[in-house]
Amino acid sequence: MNYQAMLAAILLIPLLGALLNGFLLRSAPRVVTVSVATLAIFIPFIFSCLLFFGPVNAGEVVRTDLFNWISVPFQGGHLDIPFALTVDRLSAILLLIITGVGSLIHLYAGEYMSHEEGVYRFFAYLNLFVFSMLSLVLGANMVVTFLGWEGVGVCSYLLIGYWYSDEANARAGMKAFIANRVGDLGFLLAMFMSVKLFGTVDYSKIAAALTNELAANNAPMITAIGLCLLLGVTGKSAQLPLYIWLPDAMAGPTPVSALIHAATMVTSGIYLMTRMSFLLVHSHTAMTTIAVIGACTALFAATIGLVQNDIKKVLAYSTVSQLGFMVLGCGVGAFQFGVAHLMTHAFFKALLFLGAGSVIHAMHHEQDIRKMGGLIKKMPITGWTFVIGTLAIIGFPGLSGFFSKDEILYNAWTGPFGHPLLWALGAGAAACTSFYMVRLTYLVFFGESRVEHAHGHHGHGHDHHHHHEIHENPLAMTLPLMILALLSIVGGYVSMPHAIMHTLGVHANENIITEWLSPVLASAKEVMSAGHGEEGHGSASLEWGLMGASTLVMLIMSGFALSLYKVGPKGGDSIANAVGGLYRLILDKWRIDELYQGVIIEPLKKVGDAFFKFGDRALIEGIINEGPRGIYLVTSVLSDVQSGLVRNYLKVVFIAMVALCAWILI
Amino acid sequence: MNLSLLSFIVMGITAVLLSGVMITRRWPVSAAMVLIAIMTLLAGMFGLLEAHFAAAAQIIVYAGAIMVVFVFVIMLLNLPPEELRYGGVTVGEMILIAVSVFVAVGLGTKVGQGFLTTGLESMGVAQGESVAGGHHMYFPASENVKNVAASMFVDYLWAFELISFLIMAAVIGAVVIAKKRSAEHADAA
Amino acid sequence: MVSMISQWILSLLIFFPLLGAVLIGLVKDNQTARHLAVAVSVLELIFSLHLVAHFNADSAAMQFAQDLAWLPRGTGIRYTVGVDGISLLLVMLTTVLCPLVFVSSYSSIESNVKSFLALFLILESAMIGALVSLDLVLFYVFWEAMLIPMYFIIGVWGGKDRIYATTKFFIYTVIGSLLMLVAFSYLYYLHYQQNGVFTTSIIELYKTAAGLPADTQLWLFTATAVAFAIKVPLFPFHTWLPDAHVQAPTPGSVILAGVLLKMGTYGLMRMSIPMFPEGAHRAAPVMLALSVIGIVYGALIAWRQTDIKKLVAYSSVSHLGFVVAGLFAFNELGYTGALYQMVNHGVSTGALFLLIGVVYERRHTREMSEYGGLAKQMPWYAFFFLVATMGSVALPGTGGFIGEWLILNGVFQTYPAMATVAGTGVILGAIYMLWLVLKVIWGPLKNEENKKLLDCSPREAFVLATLSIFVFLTGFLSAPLLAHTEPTMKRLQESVVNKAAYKTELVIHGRSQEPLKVMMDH
Amino acid sequence: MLTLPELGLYFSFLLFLVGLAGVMFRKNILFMMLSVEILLNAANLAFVCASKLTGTMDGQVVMFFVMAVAACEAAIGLALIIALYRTKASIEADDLKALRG
Repeated sequence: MNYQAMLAAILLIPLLGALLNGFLLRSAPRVVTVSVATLAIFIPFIFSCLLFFGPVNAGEVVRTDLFNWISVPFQGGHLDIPFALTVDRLSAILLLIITGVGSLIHLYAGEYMSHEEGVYRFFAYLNLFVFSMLSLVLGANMVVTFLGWEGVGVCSYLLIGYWYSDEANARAGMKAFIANRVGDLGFLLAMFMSVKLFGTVDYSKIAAALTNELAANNAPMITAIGLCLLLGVTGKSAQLPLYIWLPDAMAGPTPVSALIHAATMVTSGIYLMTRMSFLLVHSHTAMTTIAVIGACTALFAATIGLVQNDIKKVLAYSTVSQLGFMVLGCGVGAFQFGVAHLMTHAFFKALLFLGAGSVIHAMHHEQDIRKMGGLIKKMPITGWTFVIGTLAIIGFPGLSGFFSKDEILYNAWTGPFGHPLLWALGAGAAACTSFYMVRLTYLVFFGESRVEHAHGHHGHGHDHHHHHEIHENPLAMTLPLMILALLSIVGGYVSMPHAIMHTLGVHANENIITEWLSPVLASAKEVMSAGHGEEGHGSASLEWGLMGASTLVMLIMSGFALSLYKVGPKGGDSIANAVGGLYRLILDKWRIDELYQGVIIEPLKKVGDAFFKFGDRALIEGIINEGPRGIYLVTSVLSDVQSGLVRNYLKVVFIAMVALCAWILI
Repeated sequence: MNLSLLSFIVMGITAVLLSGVMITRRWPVSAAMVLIAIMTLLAGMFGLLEAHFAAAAQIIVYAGAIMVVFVFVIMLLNLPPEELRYGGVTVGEMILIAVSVFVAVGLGTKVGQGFLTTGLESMGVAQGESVAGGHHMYFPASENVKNVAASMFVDYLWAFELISFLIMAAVIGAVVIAKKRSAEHADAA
Repeated sequence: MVSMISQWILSLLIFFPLLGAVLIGLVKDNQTARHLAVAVSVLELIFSLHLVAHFNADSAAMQFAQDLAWLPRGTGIRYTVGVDGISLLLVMLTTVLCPLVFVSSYSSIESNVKSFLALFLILESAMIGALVSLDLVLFYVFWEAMLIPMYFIIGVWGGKDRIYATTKFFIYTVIGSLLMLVAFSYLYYLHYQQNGVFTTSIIELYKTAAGLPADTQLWLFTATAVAFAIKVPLFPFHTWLPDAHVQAPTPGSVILAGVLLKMGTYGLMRMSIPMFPEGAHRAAPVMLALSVIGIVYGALIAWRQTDIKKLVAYSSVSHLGFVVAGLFAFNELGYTGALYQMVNHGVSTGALFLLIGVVYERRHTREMSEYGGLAKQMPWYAFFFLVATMGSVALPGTGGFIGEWLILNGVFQTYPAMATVAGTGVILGAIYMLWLVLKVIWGPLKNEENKKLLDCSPREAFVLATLSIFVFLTGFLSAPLLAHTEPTMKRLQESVVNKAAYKTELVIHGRSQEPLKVMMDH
Repeated sequence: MLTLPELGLYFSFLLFLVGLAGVMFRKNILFMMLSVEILLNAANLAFVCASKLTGTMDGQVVMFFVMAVAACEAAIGLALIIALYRTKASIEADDLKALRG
């Protein structure tokens, strides 16, 4: 089997799985559905590994054109958009994450959804999602990427609204789709601009066409493309101002949150920016905007995460915040560390979500952390893997988050588009992260158990056969947790900071991820180094200093959280009371949703109503109806002439005839 | 003034006068008889105009077929004789009549001055030329039927076929309209 | 043999449904009549496949042409028909939709079944006639002939306010047609003045019209464009559409949205733009502005509707705004996108109206609030609804995406700001369509009456599945489909850009030639 | 010099006037129809004269068509008269006012 066919198979097998589950296996037993779905992701995972360690590792770019998709004459030539797939070192990383983490989550979901009926729908959507995500990262041109881009949006819509009988879930799905659509418009406009500027949407062709001269002559256009791409990224990767959909998206089943809203779909923005890095770096404005948006999102979302009480909401805001880190990384020019963080985040956030799902599953869909506590005794595997995930995300030295996050923070200060202020925002976000993650973990797994009490009130007698005994979940759910925990520990070593490398005596110029992505980022590097004479104004001492600072901040904030919440969920109340108004504002998520509702949605609805009432009904219909009324007045006079007697009609004919003859005579 | 012109004028005047007679009859049957006479006269005029086919058709179809149907219906209905006027002639009607007589006389004078011929020439239509453009040929009178056929079955073939449909529809329609409704009768009974 | 068929195929396509209508008149039993109508329309579809099979995709000429004498020679009015890249797809759309509509009418039409079927077949015949005729008078005859069956379909089988709706529909369209007739007559006269002969051949008049002074062109363009804009309907001529759609029976709505509205955009593409390129250039900013306003305006109003059918009707206003915008982008991307979007809109909106019909037959209401949570009770219905919705919101992978992408891309190349505003229509489109889905498909199944609804019958499922397949087929097979239109689009672009006459010729069973001047001289 | 067709046209005008008077002033539908026949004959005469004037056959062909239409008109009209007489027992034109605006 050659690599081209393998590439096509990677994309098509999940689609096949979706079709099988969606149409043919609707009434198949649950185990068949789950196996088909999991295999449909696992087989591509094997192929991805083969590709990864085969041609991609050797530095080749595998490309296959499946069929000619769009072909239109354009400006004397032809605009050809084949349905082409390509895998290079960047997409290979994402391939592994999507199929690898995807397989684990499918396995997990099979168990998680065991109490549901008609799970074929769930797994069909899930496979379809993987298909879309794969076409997003494998697309050789922007349109194929866009197919995946919107495809993941629609799958996410369907999966968030999976339990559609509750209208709130369906609404959350709709919100996600529409926020994504706003971003998609940015992507669309970026495509149109690249057609205008380069006459193509193929990444490699754009890269070839984009010379420094062209970029210099069309600077506004390049900036516009960059900003439009950023709009797309804010939609899909839940950045300010479009992040609002992601917390609501937690309405979906938890494996969905793990796969879509942590590991894969939301990171596609980072993928896209890295893919287009060669273009973005030509615009200082665009890069700075990206960095600022990323840093602000990271801090902003982290503040909301501080006070949330829903286990999934905390993780959701944490995701938004972490995505902010990645965008910040890209914005300052450290695309490779954005990708590295993407990868480590995929591991530990998937782990955290799956752990949360495990808790929720065991607690029969209870999500309030105030009603948990002390669970580690009952669910040791879930508990300890969750702790590993927490340590990874807060950047505990040695775990994956430490390396990737610190590289981003370091570059935020020293990178080609970096600035100490950006570092400060990022460090603030990291501090908040430490606080809320430790709070979350402590309240859920340690301290007094608040479980029985809460459920005692709920049991109204009819619940008696339900055993509320909380116990560890089966292997199908814990195995993915363990694998992901392992990855969360070791995953970060690909982006080991220079300073540590030197200390450890590793003899390499660059860390693994920089080395690996260097072909993809070569042209961007070139532009950035040309723009900034001295390559990186950082030094080993600064690196050590920043690393030390963030570790210190992490330790302080974690300790602070532990000391506060030692006494249970009410531990934070004293501070909350002290800043009452601010606390409520943050608890209400800064009331951004209400702001959008009041400033955009409601006025638009009013405009729609006004158009209908005054535009259509009053104005246009008015003119249309009143005009004929005038005619009616005239005709009502004339209609008296219509006596209904044939004789009288004939008189008119006669008069006309005589008049005609008279006219001829004269 | 040659014989054909003389007879044409006589026939024309007779026809006009007879038509005046026709519209003033009280008995429908006599009116129909007068109309047959008018049609015969017209056929003669067609003949003088060298439209032999038209003349023949006028006699056969009009005077023969159509008028027979009229007479049948008149006899079927067996109407009583009718009062001629339904009321006084209004002032407007009198003015109309006066003006029309005036116009008719004026037109007659103009025709006498060769008005029509010059009018046609000024419109660019000369002898032997179709208004619609195309032919430039002379039609000998002796081949009138052939010429009519050539025109009718080549240029006007579609129209001819459509007309045949129209007649068929009319026949069926007439039957349907005039048929006694059996259902009505059943109800009545 | 093949060339013989090719010569007569268009006439066959035009008159075969008429024959079917006559046959329906002879049948006694309603059920037999329904079967017969389906058979006729399926045969028609099979005949039309000949067009696809033998269409020369490398040529922009009018293929399968036929040029016969009709009215007397001197008038210049002839029976000229032909198909090129523009009309081919639309003819296929018509022949594909009609059988589906007939199948769906088994349950939606209960009274006067035979008259309905006969009228519908006449309508099909007129639609195909209008799409293939290459003579102004012939076109006008078919154009008006489309109106009459639709008038009765809405007026007889429609809802409560059907008479109002159908009268409005009729008056709007007729006013437009009269303007068009005036413009055509003037053009006819101008041609006579310049060349000394009368002709109504569209191909000949392309040459005359393109040479007219700019002012004259602008006037003539405006007159014809208003006629077509009413049919489209372009803002602000759209108010007849919601009424007509709401009152029309399901098959009527389907064909109204699916094909009849496309006649307007087809007319712009066939007549207004290539005939008066200079005028079109002058009017382009206005037309674009109107279409962009229509996109946003229609979308916002659609969002606020509570009547499902009205919502979809206003969505048509929005979607057809895209089509018109694409036409006036004046590049191949725009034309191709517009043409493709006509087809896609026909498929996806047709499917939506069928879907509305399915629940309307069961519940006899179109109020959104009466529904909700249907996915629980009718899973297949929900599936088809989602597919149609996705087609309508132009999700990549559906044909709508290709169309809208090409249109917006085309408009962007010439008018970036307009394209950006039009692009918000994509967002608004998602809002109102998902709102509809949220209110009808998702949510709790609260209404007691909905708890005993039956899922799609096999017959309904067949129709909807066919359309769903088309939604995706057009999304992926666009290259081979668009290849048929490519030479025509290029030719159109040449004519518009150079403001020169649109050049095309008739291909009569295999050989290319000028329109026959003299055929039956003895 | 007067030619036959010109004179014929004049006669046709006069015939038409008289026929029109018949239709206008008679209230019996039967008489009206007979007068309409005169009108049609006047038109026929005009057509034949025009054919002679222009030297083409078009006029005569059209005259033939008019004749065919007249036949149709007579058939349908007389059928209507019979149906009317059956329902209203009258063929007075003034009894038929449904067209009144």
